[in-house]
Amino acid sequence: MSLAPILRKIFFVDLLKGLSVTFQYQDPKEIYTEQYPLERPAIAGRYRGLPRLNVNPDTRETLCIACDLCALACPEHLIVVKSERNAATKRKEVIAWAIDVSRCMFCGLCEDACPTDCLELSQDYEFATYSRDFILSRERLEKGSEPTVYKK
Amino acid sequence: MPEETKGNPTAPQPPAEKPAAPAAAAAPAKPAAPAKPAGPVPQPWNAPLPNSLQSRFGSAIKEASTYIGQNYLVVEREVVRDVLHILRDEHQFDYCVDLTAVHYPKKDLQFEIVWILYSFARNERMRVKTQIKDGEPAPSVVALWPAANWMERECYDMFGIVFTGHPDLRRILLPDGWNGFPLRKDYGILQQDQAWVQANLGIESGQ
Amino acid sequence: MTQPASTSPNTGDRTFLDSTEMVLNMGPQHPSTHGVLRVILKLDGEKVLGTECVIGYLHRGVEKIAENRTYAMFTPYVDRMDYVASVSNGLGYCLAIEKLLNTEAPLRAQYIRVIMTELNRLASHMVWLGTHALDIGAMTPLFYTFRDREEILKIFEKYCGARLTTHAFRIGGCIYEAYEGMEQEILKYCDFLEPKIDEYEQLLTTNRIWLERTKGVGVINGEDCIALGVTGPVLRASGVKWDLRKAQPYSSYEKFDFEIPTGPNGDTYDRYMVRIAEMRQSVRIIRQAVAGLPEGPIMAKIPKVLKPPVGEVYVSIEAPKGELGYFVVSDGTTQPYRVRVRPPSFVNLQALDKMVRGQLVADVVAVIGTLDIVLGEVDR
Amino acid sequence: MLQSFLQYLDSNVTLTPGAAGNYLWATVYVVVVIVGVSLAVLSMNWIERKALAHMQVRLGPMRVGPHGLLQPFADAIKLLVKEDIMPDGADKLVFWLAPVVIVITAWTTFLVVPFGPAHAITDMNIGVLFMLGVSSLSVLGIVMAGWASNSSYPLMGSLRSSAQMISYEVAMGLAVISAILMTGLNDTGIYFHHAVASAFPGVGTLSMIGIVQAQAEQGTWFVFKFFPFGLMAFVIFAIAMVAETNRAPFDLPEAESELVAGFHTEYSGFRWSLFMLAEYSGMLAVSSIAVTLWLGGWLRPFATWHGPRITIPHYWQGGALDFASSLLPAVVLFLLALVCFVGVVRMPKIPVFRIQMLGLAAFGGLLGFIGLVLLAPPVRDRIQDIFWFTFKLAVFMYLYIWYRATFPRYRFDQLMKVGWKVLLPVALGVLIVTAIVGVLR
Repeated sequence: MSLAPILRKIFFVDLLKGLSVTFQYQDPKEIYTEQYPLERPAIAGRYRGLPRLNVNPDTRETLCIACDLCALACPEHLIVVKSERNAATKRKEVIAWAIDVSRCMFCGLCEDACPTDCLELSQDYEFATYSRDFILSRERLEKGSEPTVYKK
Repeated sequence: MPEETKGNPTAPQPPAEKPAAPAAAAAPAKPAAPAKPAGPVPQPWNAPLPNSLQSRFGSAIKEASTYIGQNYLVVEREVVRDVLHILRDEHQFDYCVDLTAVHYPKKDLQFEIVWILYSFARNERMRVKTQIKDGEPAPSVVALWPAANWMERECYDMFGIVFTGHPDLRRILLPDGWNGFPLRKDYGILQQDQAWVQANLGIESGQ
Repeated sequence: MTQPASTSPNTGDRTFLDSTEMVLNMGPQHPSTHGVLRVILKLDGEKVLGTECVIGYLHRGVEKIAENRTYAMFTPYVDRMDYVASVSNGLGYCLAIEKLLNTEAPLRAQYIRVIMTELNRLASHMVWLGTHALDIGAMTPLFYTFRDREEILKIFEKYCGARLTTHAFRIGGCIYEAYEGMEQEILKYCDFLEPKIDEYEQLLTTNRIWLERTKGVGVINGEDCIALGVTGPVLRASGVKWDLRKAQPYSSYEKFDFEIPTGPNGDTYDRYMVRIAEMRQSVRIIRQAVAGLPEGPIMAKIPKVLKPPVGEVYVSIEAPKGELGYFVVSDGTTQPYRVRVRPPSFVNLQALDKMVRGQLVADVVAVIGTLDIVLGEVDR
Repeated sequence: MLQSFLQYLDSNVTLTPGAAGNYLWATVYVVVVIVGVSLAVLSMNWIERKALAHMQVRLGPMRVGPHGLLQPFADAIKLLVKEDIMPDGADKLVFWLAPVVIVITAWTTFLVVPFGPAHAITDMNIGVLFMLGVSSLSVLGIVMAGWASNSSYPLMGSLRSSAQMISYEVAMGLAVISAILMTGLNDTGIYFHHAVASAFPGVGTLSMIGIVQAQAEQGTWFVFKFFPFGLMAFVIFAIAMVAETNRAPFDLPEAESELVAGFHTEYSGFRWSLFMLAEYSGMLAVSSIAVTLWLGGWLRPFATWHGPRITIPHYWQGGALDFASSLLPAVVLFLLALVCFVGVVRMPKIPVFRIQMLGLAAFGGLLGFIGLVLLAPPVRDRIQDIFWFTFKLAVFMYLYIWYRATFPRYRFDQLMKVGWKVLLPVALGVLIVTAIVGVLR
């Protein structure tokens, strides 16, 4: 009974067990790496990426009702909403909407707070830029995400 | 601030009206309902443990209550170390879960120090609180629970409360030369940053 | 504070070579201090005579931030303390505020919370195993565990939209309903994971080098653990069968059948075995929770603007690293008056000195790994 | 020169061991060996990263060249142009000298490595001693590096290293002695080319070439001789040599999780690359000792099946097996070329990859061309021994990578324990038993 462990030790059974694991993993099928710009990960539908302001697809009018709830919900106070009462329709209309994404932590609280379907955190995760203008305006956010296209 | 609402420092022996919840485990499993504006109020904690302490220390035990199934004692500063000692040795509260403080700048006794204790044998959790003035020292419990060492250091670091008897009371999270005690209510969240920015970068504010 | 001998200015030609003792400044930039921990070691040759931890390099003032945010706004911040187990942090905070509001999440939300938290426990233990093995010199388990953790992160991403700092739960329940096919995916993952855990064990458990490096290293007994406030797997490996999920169940943990693994000796090997066993138990809990996932609402009826009544509560949960507690004081306004976090890593790290005194430099690394600290949580 | 070169290619029988006796050939050999070792280190760099990556379910270098083939060159260029940092408190001279010492020692050992009966720079009659002695000098370089850096981590790394290398050298030396005993123990070992040895039949040899020839004469590799004692000595050597070269699981001097980078923590750029070069050269050197002493050096497996005359493999006389094995080098290269071409075909058809695809195809073509050259009968005849020697070395290199991927690292006291309490007694025992068995035979 006590011989077996000694024999196992002499014949390096414990080490060989480990060696066999690493050896078997050399099969190229096991490779888990994604070659990022060429292979892209599948982004989940609920992914919280760069914010986007949705527009009515038919009329291209913004869905934002300038309620300011997103600005109130933001823990970092990154969102600024400027609104103006339209004299004709007597409705509040958004005139400027900006977010400082450099400090955004993508918690999704603004998205939760939005009473319409306007503000949404999109699937865009590639927003590294060469400039520091991280304060995104309404125009940029309404255009939505622009997936980076690598040429050549 | 339950003490403010109660505001009865003498704390007479509360009559046993309602059997207290045995432990924190007995959380009220009520159906979800919107919290009433008044909210639950602390009930007197009537159990052998506080009763024995109260009979022993008398009015030094200012309060023994239960709030949402969680028990706590409010104790005078002078006896708190003895109370903690007795809790550890006679009532098996062998695990000092946490030690922290709360700052109430408007009160006379500005700081409320909270020891959260747990007993493995009784599977019970309780809090011991004491209130001290600004600048008053608090007794250190490192000799009772070595776990309190860093917690007291952190408490000193954040509130400036001095624990007498602590072996090595230094700042722990902040650098040694830090100005002020950040978790005091009169310490603005931006002031350190602004002072630094004004001195080093020559701009008004870093925000 | 002890200064590294080589940096003290006025010692002239006296260097550390002149004495038998030497001061080694390990960190804050060191491969195996798991972040920015700085440990000042006093050495005699390679033997450790004493340690001093210098922490705070990652201090962000989370508790101060909490006083300046509303209850709901503070939820994403707790994810950033123990960023390896952000779901657990979120769960603890949400439970604390729910307690303060004297309400409870619906049953379905509780089950979803259990599933997510246990998945997160698996992920956290995987990060621990990989980095711990890497500290001891075995490079490969890191890649296997990170590969398997990736699947968990994908489930997180599908469930709540983020991988690491998840912000998965909200006060009063969950805001995200289980996505389509989540149950099957999680069950499939459980089936996938169990052989993988065997594989990690095949690489390490019987390996003679691993045994030598971990057995009898960093021994701490149960009494010392309790005195030092050490909780979690470290406490259990010292033979104290205590798990908050059993001792004071929260979030329906009392409905699940699982065991608390313990170890006899309280050394690094036992802690390794306890965590491996805990991974298996987590899989077991996940299976039960997915099988018994009830229908119903996922959000309790709580007001839009949270104004808990005046009072204070302490609620703690069993995070992967130990007891994670939140002490919340409410003054009846929308912002917490005081939030105190009882971080398991911070308290556990205190035991480092006791565990490494008299051992070798290499053991310091092993013990830091086995304590499973996350500096984001130590420093907050 | 041309004439002597042709003569060299032409001759089958006139070759004597250590043919590089004259200065011209010695110089050519030195250049060839240094270039060869450097190339081997470069390719080892790539192979290690790739093999390690694949064991760890990663890809490894993929971007510089097809499948990262040019990565070692990119790294070399990067290291050459990197800023050369010398710590302020360092002992400048020693700091400068340490990598030089370590590289010189690592390369000097290749003086006596016999890649074939005629393919050695020189045939010293104390070849093994020379190799062991010179390779153990590298500890000097490490200690110098650690001391000169004037920093805690390098100091500890170098102290660890010196203790480790010295204690493992004992076990290593004992294992080597038991192999050397075997060269003299068998009466059949008559070494016609050694004047001294031929005068005293049954006397062993320390010459690297002589040891391989002894194995040829005795018709067995020493690893199988006196089974299991030859094997045990080999295993002891194989363990000790990993410790000797500071590789995992004995990589304490540079244990990155404890000592950051050990003795070369303060080095950067070109100096650091010299340490790496020396480490890999050292691995090759000690592996070649192991190959020479136990695995029959340049001899191919089952060479003894066709009679005793195998000192110079001769494909005409050996029959089908010999002929087939003489084709092996070319076949291996063809296979590698095939792998390249398969890679070319399987590469995603994206314009980004066009250059990489062409590069890989060209590399495959190059390999195929070398294979074709190796098919030519004179080359085929010459290259065989080198091929087998290199092949065995490659196995060892793979083992190094494999260990590194699998094992945790020993602690310092445990390392010493393994060295002194396990390896040394076993090596002593094996030595004694080998001597007894050898005399009794």
